Amino acid sequence: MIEFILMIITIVSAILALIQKDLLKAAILTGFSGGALAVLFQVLLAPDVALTQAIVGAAIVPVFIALAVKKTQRGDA
Amino acid sequence: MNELIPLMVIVPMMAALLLSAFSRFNKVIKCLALVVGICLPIIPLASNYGLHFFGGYQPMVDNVTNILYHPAITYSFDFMQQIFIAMVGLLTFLVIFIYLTKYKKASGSYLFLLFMGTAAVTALILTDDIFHMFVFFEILALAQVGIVAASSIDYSYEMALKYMILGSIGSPIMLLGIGFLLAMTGTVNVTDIVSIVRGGLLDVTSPVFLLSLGLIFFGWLYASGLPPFHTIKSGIYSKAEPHGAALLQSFTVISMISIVLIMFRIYSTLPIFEVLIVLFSVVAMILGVSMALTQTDFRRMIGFLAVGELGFIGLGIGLGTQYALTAGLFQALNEIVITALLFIGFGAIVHATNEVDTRKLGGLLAYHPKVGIMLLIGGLAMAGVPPLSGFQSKLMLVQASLSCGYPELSILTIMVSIATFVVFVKTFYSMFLSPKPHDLEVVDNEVPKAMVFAMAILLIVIIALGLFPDVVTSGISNYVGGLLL
Amino acid sequence: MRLYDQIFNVVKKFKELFSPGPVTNADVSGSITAEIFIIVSIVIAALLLRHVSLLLAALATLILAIVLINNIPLLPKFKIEQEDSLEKMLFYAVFVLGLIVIFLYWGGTLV
Amino acid sequence: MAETQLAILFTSIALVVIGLYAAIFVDNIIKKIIGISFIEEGANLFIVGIGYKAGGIVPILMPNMNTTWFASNASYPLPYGLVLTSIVIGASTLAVMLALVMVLYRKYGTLSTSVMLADTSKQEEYDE
Repeated sequence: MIEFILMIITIVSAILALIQKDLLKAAILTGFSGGALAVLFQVLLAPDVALTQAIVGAAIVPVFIALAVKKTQRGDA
Repeated sequence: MNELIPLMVIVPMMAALLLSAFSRFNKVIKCLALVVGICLPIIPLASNYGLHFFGGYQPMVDNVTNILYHPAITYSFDFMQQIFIAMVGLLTFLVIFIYLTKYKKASGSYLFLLFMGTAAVTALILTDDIFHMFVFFEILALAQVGIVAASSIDYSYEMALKYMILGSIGSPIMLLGIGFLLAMTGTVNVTDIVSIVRGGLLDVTSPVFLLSLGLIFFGWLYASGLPPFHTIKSGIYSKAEPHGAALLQSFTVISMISIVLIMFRIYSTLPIFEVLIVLFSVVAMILGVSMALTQTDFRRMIGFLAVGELGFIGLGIGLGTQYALTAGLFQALNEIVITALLFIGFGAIVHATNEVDTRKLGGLLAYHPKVGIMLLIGGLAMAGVPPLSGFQSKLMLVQASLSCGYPELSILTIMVSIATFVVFVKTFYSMFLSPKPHDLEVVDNEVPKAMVFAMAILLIVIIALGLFPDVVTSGISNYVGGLLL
Repeated sequence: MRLYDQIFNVVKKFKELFSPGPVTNADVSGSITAEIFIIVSIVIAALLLRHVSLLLAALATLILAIVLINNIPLLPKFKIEQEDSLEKMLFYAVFVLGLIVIFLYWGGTLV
Repeated sequence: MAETQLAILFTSIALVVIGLYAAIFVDNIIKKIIGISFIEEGANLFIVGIGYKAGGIVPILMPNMNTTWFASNASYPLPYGLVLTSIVIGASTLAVMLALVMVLYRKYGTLSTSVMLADTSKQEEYDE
């Protein structure tokens, strides 16, 4: 059951990230999507992939995007 | 077991890492780059043919089904790999030589990118493992982006970002295709996949197998710059420094043939595979050459011509007979050399005049006769004029398509050759022969000696391959015969 | 005479095709070559359909020839579609991906 | 449970389609890059889904396990090894793209793709 919830979280936060006007919120939602995917990998019996995805998808990628947003502009224009 | 086979990848990769680590010591990295550059073409020539299993995991025989399984990442080294790796090694050496003589202060990170690209294509052509291929394909894309972004030409960052964004669509799609194949066969070793497909353990008409072909094919289109990626591929050639562009096009050609040979081994039982390749090759030839005819920036023009020539390689592989495959691979070898010569030669003109528009140039033959004549011979070789190497491979392609029962393709091939000739004559006329415009100042009268030296070496290769094509074609023909079994 | 006028029109159209600056006769003749090359090569490529069906090849060749010659300044249209903007590149990449997938999924077993 | 594997397939295809949609229709370059990174995630999820075995165990061989029982119950570990590499490649590609965007923002002052990455072949001639 939990895997279906995680899949829905992944897809919904991916869609939400793309319709945000504020890019910082989009970065955070990307992290949500990556984190949900990491837990999903754990449920799918791949703990090593889950660890990597948790670090990369839920921490590094959102931080990179947030840094890029900070160096450029926050609004979607 | 031959220890030199993995060294072909490891040596440039280690050199790349060392160069970027010691980039503060200018003398050291210059010497190291030159020494490794000399080693690169020698290692494949000194090595024996054979297989190399990483980690020493020998193939295992399944006693029930009597099928051989390869648990290790396998490198297979044969005549075809030898000749292509040696050619890329030679080109890398020449490019590094030009780079080191052009700039007093060598940049460690730029040399890192050049060596990393060479290591990646060497691994691509050696590997027998479809995921290994994907990894090096990504590394190659990153190295190419770096080489483009490192140039000081206007708008190079934009072009690099465009290439990267298109690449980040193309490569996950290819990964998805590899995933489909893995889901059907349970292995990533190409030889194992081929034995499963040929052994009838797999329904080749199932939608999953067909979709895996489509998705890997799309990734291949991105790697080789056939349409719809021909605009970006010619764009990155025109935005890289000329010696970088000479290396970039060799990366493109080699990644194209190595991926298509893997696809050919897996999917050649499907007739639709050959239809797809011929279709995209024909479109590439038509669009590449017709776009080259309308360009005024000569770097962009050579870029489009290079894409158009890729269509010939695809045509040879799409026809699928032994003779046609040999012709296609021989054309690939010729194209690497000829296009490199053209990029370096036109780069010398850019260096001398700081001008890339053919309309603003003219009368350069009086200033740079050596470069002009070498460029003329290179252009004639690309168009397929008799004593040169381009003629031999194009003749083989025409004969191959005739003997396969496709005279239309022969006519098309000849027409594209003629149009290539027109492009080249037009450009050569307006750059070298037409009267010199008043406002053109020839800034630097000396063309760098290293560029002339590199062009001379490539010219020797072109003429030698044109006079004695059998040296290469008989070996490639044997290799192709092994593939078709 | 209409065809002649059309071809003359092509030459005028070509001026817009090139970036600002003088347009030499070498460029214009190159463009006319490209125009003819596109028409002839597409028609010859359409002949390849005869391996599928002879009637289809004849029809396709005729229709293509008529359509292409009637729309004669083809090159500006071709060139606008192949410019350097990322939007067009991405559109064509995704479009071709869709075409390949559809072609293989439904037509893969037919050929 | 075959439904889980089917759901994985649909999720990964949904991620790929979202990414392709973003590639064409989203104008902001950072959002476009975020969208494209979803394609990579979809491909990764699909490959992990191949190795998944419903009701199976994590493919780690503990000392007191029966190897035949392990072989018939563990999920297939080869795809997991591939996905590890692919995740790292995806992150590095994203980082390079964002770095290029930051450089280009300084030049154009906007994040709009239609301005930043438009056709440049004609502008060059004006500059010279």
